[in-house]
This record gives sequence, structure tokens and C-alpha cells, in this order.
Amino acid sequence: MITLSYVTSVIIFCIGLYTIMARRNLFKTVLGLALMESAILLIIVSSGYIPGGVPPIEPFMGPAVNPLPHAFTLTAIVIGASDIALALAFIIKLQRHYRSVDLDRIRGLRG
Amino acid sequence: MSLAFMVFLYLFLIATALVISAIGDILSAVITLSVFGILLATAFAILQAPDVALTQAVINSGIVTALFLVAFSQTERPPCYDKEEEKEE
Amino acid sequence: MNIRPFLFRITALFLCAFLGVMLFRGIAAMPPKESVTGPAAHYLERASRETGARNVVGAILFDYRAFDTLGESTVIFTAVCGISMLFSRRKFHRSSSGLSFIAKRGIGIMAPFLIMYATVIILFGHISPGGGFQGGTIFATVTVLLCVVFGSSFESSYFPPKTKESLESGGALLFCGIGLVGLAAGTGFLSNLSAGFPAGREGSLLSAGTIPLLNIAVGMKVGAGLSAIFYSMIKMLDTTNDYREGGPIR
Amino acid sequence: MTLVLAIVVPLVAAFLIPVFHLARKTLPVSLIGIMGLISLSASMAAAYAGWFSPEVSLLGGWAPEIGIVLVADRLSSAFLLITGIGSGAALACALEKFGGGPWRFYAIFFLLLGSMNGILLTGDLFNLFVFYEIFSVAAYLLVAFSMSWQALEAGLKYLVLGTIGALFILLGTAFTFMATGILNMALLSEALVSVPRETLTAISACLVLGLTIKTGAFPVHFWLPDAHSSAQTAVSALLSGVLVKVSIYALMRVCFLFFLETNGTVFLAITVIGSLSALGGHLMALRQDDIKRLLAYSTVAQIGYILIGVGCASAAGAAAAVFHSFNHMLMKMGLFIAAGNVSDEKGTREICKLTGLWKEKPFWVLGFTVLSAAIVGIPPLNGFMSKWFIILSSAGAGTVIPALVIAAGTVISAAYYLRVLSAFVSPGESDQEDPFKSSPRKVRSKIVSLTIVGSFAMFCLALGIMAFSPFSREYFSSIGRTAVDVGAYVGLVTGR
Repeated sequence: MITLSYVTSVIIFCIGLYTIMARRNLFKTVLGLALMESAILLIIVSSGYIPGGVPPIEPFMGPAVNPLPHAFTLTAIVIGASDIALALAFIIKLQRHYRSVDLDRIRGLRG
Repeated sequence: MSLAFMVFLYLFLIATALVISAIGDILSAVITLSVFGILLATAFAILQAPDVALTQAVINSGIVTALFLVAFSQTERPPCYDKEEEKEE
Repeated sequence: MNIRPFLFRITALFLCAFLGVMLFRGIAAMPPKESVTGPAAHYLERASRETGARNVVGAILFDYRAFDTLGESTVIFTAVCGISMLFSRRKFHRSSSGLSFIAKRGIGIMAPFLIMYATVIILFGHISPGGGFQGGTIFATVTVLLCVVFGSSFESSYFPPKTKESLESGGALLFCGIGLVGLAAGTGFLSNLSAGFPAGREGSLLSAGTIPLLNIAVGMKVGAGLSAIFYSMIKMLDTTNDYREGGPIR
Repeated sequence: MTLVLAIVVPLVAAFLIPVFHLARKTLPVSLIGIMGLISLSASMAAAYAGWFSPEVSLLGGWAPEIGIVLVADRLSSAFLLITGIGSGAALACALEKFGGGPWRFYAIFFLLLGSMNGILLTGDLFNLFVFYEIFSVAAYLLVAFSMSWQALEAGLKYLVLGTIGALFILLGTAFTFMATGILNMALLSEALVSVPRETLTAISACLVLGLTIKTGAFPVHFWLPDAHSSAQTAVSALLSGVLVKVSIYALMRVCFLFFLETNGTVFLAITVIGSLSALGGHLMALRQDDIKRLLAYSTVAQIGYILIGVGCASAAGAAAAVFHSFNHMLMKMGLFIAAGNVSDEKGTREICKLTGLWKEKPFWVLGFTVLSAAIVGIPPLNGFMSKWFIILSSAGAGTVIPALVIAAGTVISAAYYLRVLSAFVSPGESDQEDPFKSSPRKVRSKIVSLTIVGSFAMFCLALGIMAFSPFSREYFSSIGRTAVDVGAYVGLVTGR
């Protein structure tokens, strides 16, 4: 089951990266970032799972799963959300100038 | 939780991710991202992480989707004249 | 003709596939885990004694690794600061029109319960799943809902931007202040029980030293911050609607 | 204790600025100046403490295995000195240019200062990621601060690439945690020895890729020229002089601690990236017409030099890399401030139109000349010395190609800096025609900026001469020895 999680998250990570590289729409880029981030969250949470574990809230009814990845994931979710919000704000401002969110038309700077 | 359910859940996750990547319509992709977030929250809950599931459901499917929709509705309109923009440029 | 984008996509696909295979080989080479090892075992074993909190994740976030949490809420602070900077030159036109009467009435009934739910999630962060982030985000969601249903003028009259700003800064300063108490007590920045905060009875609302206080600080910061982000981004929507009705259209 | 204050004091200053703004619309310049002085003195105190007696600060009183530690050794102190001087100069320039009006700019600046100190002092891998994220978000916003569409586009580009880099760093952190279960960097350097080979490859690939994107080295440098050239002058100087160095510190710290004994391929990769950066950056700079873009591409090339020094994986190489980082901070900040002020007053950034400056502003041109001579590598100046040390150490590591790249790069950079200087001293054709056109803008004299450029130029000369004396060489090489001495770092943190 954990191997399944890992396979899924690696596939989602690659889908996100491919979306960023191949798609020419800025919204797709941000969606790709969200996908990559979610995949990493799934990897981290799966790494803490142990078979037959219970949530890390006392009193435990059996072996508890690793709580440390959960703490990281919480932090990473909030950080990712603020990154995405910032990217969307930039896109709104840029769209005002170019009247487009297509990367092929946003070519003011090269290099 | 049974293995079959997990297989189904993960297949659904990959399918939604593919839809987000492939679909041309941005609005559909954003709504699919919300579905993806809820599925991921379910996966977290099954992996015995209630805190993370709660946060994921609230932030990624709630606030982030709302922000996406705001940004989308601000950019996908017929171009109309905006006085303040002229001042800025 | 249009061969270059196609080639580029193929290259990107191969690159991603290669990366995925490499990552998966890295995961597959690790030995499978049967039990919790390392510092996590220490947390599971001693967290309730050393911090007084039942929720081990909360204990890690707000006690053992509270510095991460400070940094992480600072990320939101930075993002809010920046987004309001990006949209600062715009005038905000308030729209008082909302959705239908039924929706307004429905939200009017639901909103107090939602706010109560958020408060409970923040205050019981050290006992049950939840905490400052989750509760704060639910607060922000409530303000978003009010904004959508009642129109932004209602939302901004109840939660004016200045209140949000001061709540946000206040939460951040409260967090740093609690940390500095520990530093003044000589036990290190953000130290909890060792700095003399009362542990209380385990499992009760007033327990676990600084953890509930830090939860409240983070809740203030996250709730006000996310709500302010939404508020700044929605500004333009209203102005352009006004222009479309009366102003010149090109 | 001083270590915590170096991080918390700037953060508290940033949180206080909105509160002050609620009371008064425009903040007084003196208030921000005082806050800046307090923050900088806090970071200097941490640097002093770390240099003379390496210090560990346990946060929350927890042991290093279960809590977060802050560590200051000589490497951290050297970089704290770099960031302190650089951000102080940038803050002075910004205060002179903007006054107390844009309060959000100063809030973001103080957040950036705190997060930089956090990156330089932390001893925990995940905490490094968190501070990196504050640092990056603040940097994107500073780039976009001028709100022109170029700046916004550069900011968005930087944001997308920077977030990809951050995600790779997070993935590397996740892999490290999965393989070992701990996050303390000192303990990790011991635990990573027993990790399987494939996992180690994945970890090192993720971490090095992410940090390289953040550094702005050649294959993934797209964001750097745009970001550094479209920002305001003070911000450009800060980006090129300070932020890049913080990324280089993170790369050095992570690579030396984790991969020095486990994975030597990493250092080969860094050397290759560095050589490519040096060549590519210089060749791209040769083709630029815009003076700020030229300087930005020159930054890419100089990052390449520093990475060659890091890639030697020896004490001498690390010392040379740190020395060059310091020199590059002085030279490039001075150059950006001078070029930015000159082109602001001329109203253009094209090199061929920046003529006749020698008559109008001789001091600026003089400062620019000295600094560009230093960055090209004219012998008595510091740029020559640090390049010479890098060449020596890379030859000592047994590779000749990086040394040849540096030599070729020196020739190319001499060509393009001479082009700029010849435009500066050539007689301007337009200054006789309308003498009144530029006179109203001259009223605001940039005395602080000029002082900074002048003192940086003097500093360059002094450092170049100092580097000859064995006493100061001993100081620099002690930084390098600290950087590669993993055992001492582990002993310092664990108390063994």
C-alpha cells in the first residue's frame, strides 16, 4: 500500500513538472506547481505511515504513526498556499498589461 | 482500509491530475484541482494523518480554489477600458 | 512546419520520465519501515509529559519545532504584505449587491456556527486534531463566504482592512513575545514548560503551557492574512464591473 | 542567545512597521534607520560570537536531535559579515532614494534580512527550507517592487523558477528524512554514510538541482538577468551582491556536510556547472546593450567562479570561494549602484547613449572604473587575488579546464567593461545642446550612494593589498578549513 502511494506521488510529481514545461498558459503553470507540491506532500505523509498504525493523538490504541512528517506537511501546505496566492497576484497584474495569460504573447524579456 | 479502495483512490487521483494537465479549459482545471484536493485529503485521512487531512481540505480545496477563481474571473473577461491602468503604465 | 513545440514536448516528457524513474529507484532502495525510529519515537513516547499536549503533531509544531512555525507564518505575512503592495494603487469600490435572500439568510444562520467551529479548532489544538492554521483558515473562509454572499461592503464593514492588519501584526508580535519570555527565563527561545509556563491537567482546555497561546497567535495571523489576500485580490473585480456599466468600453 | 536575536530582531522590526503605519501614514526615515542599525548590529554580534568562539543555540531548550539548533561557525560568520555590509549599504541607498514612504518595502526588507540570517545560522534541514521560502518570497516581491511591467514579468519568472527550485529542495529534504528519520544537519552528515547508493543519488540530485536554480547558475539562469536588471537600483545591488551569496552559502553548507565523504560526483557536477556558468555568463554579457543586463550576466559568470571554487572540495577552494563572494559583493554592489544612478540621471540604460559622463560626474566614473578594474582582475586589486586563489586551488584539485575558463573569462570581461568605460569617457554630443534639461534632476544629490561606491572602491584596493600579507591569508584559509571540517561541526553541535 505504501509502495502504491509512492508510485502515485512520483507520477503526479512528473505530471506537474510536465505541465509546467509543456503548457504555455500561465494558469496551467501555477496548477502544475500545485500538483508538484501535493505530490511531495503525499510522499512525506506516506513515509510516516506504519502498517496498522493509529493517529498520533494520545491516548494511543496501538502503535502510532510517525507524527513528524505530519508537522512538516502542515508547514509545507501553508507555504505552498502563499506561493500560489502570490503567483496568482502576479498573473492578474501581468494580464492587465498584456491582456493575455499566454506565455507565447508574454515575451517582453528574453534571456 | 482495504487495498482495493486505495487502488481506486490513487487511480482517481492520477486521473484528476491528468485532467488538470490536459484539459484546455482553465475553469474546469481549477474545479478539478478542488476535487483533487479533496481526494488527497481522503488519502491523508486513510494514512492516519487527521491534522494534515483537515488542513489540506480547508486550505487547498477552500482558499486556494477561491483565489484561483478570483484570478480567473479577473483575467478572462472581454478587455475593457480601465482608467487606473493607464495611470500606471 | 510546427515541429519544434512537438520536439520540445517529447524532450520534456522524457526528462520527466527519467526523473520519475530516478526518484522511484531512490525510494525503492530504502529499507521498509516497521516501526517509528529516531526523534519521532521520542516525541511519541514523551510528548504528553514534556509538553502537556495530547496532540503530538501540535506538540511538535508549537513546542519542539516551534521555530519552523514562526518562519512559516512569516511566509504568509510576507505574502500578504507583498500582495497588498501589488494591489495598493487601486481604489476599492464597494459592491453592496449580494446573492439572493435565501442564500443570505442561510449564511446568516450558518456563520455563527462556522465561527464557533473555527474557535473550537483553534482552542482545542493541543487536545484534538486541528490548531491555529486550520482554525485560522476556516475564519478566512467565513469572511470569503460573507464577501461572496453579502457583497464586499458588508464584509469590509465588519472586518475592515485595518483590523485585519493589526490582527496580523498582533498575532506575529504575540508569537515573538512568547518566544522572548522563554529567552528571558534563560531556557532558550520559545521554550515551554521549562520556562515556567504552567502545564495544567493533561487533556483540559487550559493546559500545555504556551501551546494554546501560540495556537491563538497563529490563528490570528493566518486568518487575517488569508482573508486580506482574498480581499486585495478581489478589489479590481468590483472596479471593472462599475466601468463596464457606465464607463467607455473599447 | 545572540544567534536567536540576529533572526528575531529583524522579524520583530518587520512586524512593527505595519503597526507604526497605522499610527502615521509616512514613517520617518530616522525610525527605519534606527531599526536597521539595531538589526544589523544584532547580526554583527552573532558574526562576532561565531567567529571567535563557535556557538550553538538550542531553541526551546531541546537537545539537537529533537529540537532545532542554530549554529554559528566561521563560515556562517563570514557570510553574516557579507550580508550585513551589503544589506546596510542597500538600506542606506533605498532610504536616500525613497524616503519613508513605501512602508511595505521596508517591511519586506526586514523580513528578508531576518530570513537571510536564519539561513546562515540554522542547523536544521527543514528549517533551512522554511527560511529559504521567506527569503524567496521577499526576493520576488522586491524584484516586482517598481511595478513596471518588466519588473512584474521578471518577478513572475523568478517566482515560477524559484518555486520549482524550492520544491526540489523540499523533495530532497523529504528523501533525506525518509532515509534517515532525522533532520539535524550535523547528525545527518553521519547518518548519510549508511544510506543506499540509489537513494543518495536521488537526494543529491534534488538538493543540488534546487539550490542551483536558486543560485542562478548557467543552465537554469533564466530568471537572474531579468530579475537583477528590472528591479530598482538599490534592490538590484542587494540581489546581486547579497542574495546570491546566501544561496551559495546554502549550497556550500549542504554539499560540504552531506556529500564530502559520501558522493564525490556532486563536486564534479558543481565544477562543470561553474565552468559553464563562467563561460556562458561572460559570452552573454558581451552581447548586451543594456548596462544593467550586462552587469547581471556578469553576475552569472562570477557565480560560476565561486562554484568552481566550491567544486574543488578542498579547504583552499572553499576559502577562495568565500573570499571571492566577499569581493563580488563589494564590486557588484558598487557597480550596480553607480550604473543605476548614472543611468537614472541620463534617463537611459543603453550603453552607447551613456556618453560624456566623465565631464559631468567624474566621481561616479572614477568609482565605476576602479570597481570594474577590480572585477576584471587587474593585479593589485582584490578581484585578481581571489581569482588567483581559485585558479590555484582548482589546479591543486587536479583539473586544468576551470583555470583555463577563468583565464578566458578574464579576457572577455575586460572587453565588455572596456566598452562601457569607453562610452563613459567619450565626449557626449548632447550635453551642449540642452544644459537645462538635466539640471532639475541634479538637485537631489546622491551623496550617500556616492560615499558607498567610493568606500567600496577603497575597500577593494585595501583588500587586494591585504591579501598579500600572510596574516590575512591565514584568516581566510581558516574559513576554508572550518567549511570542510565536518567532524568539528558535528562535534560542535552534538557536544562530543
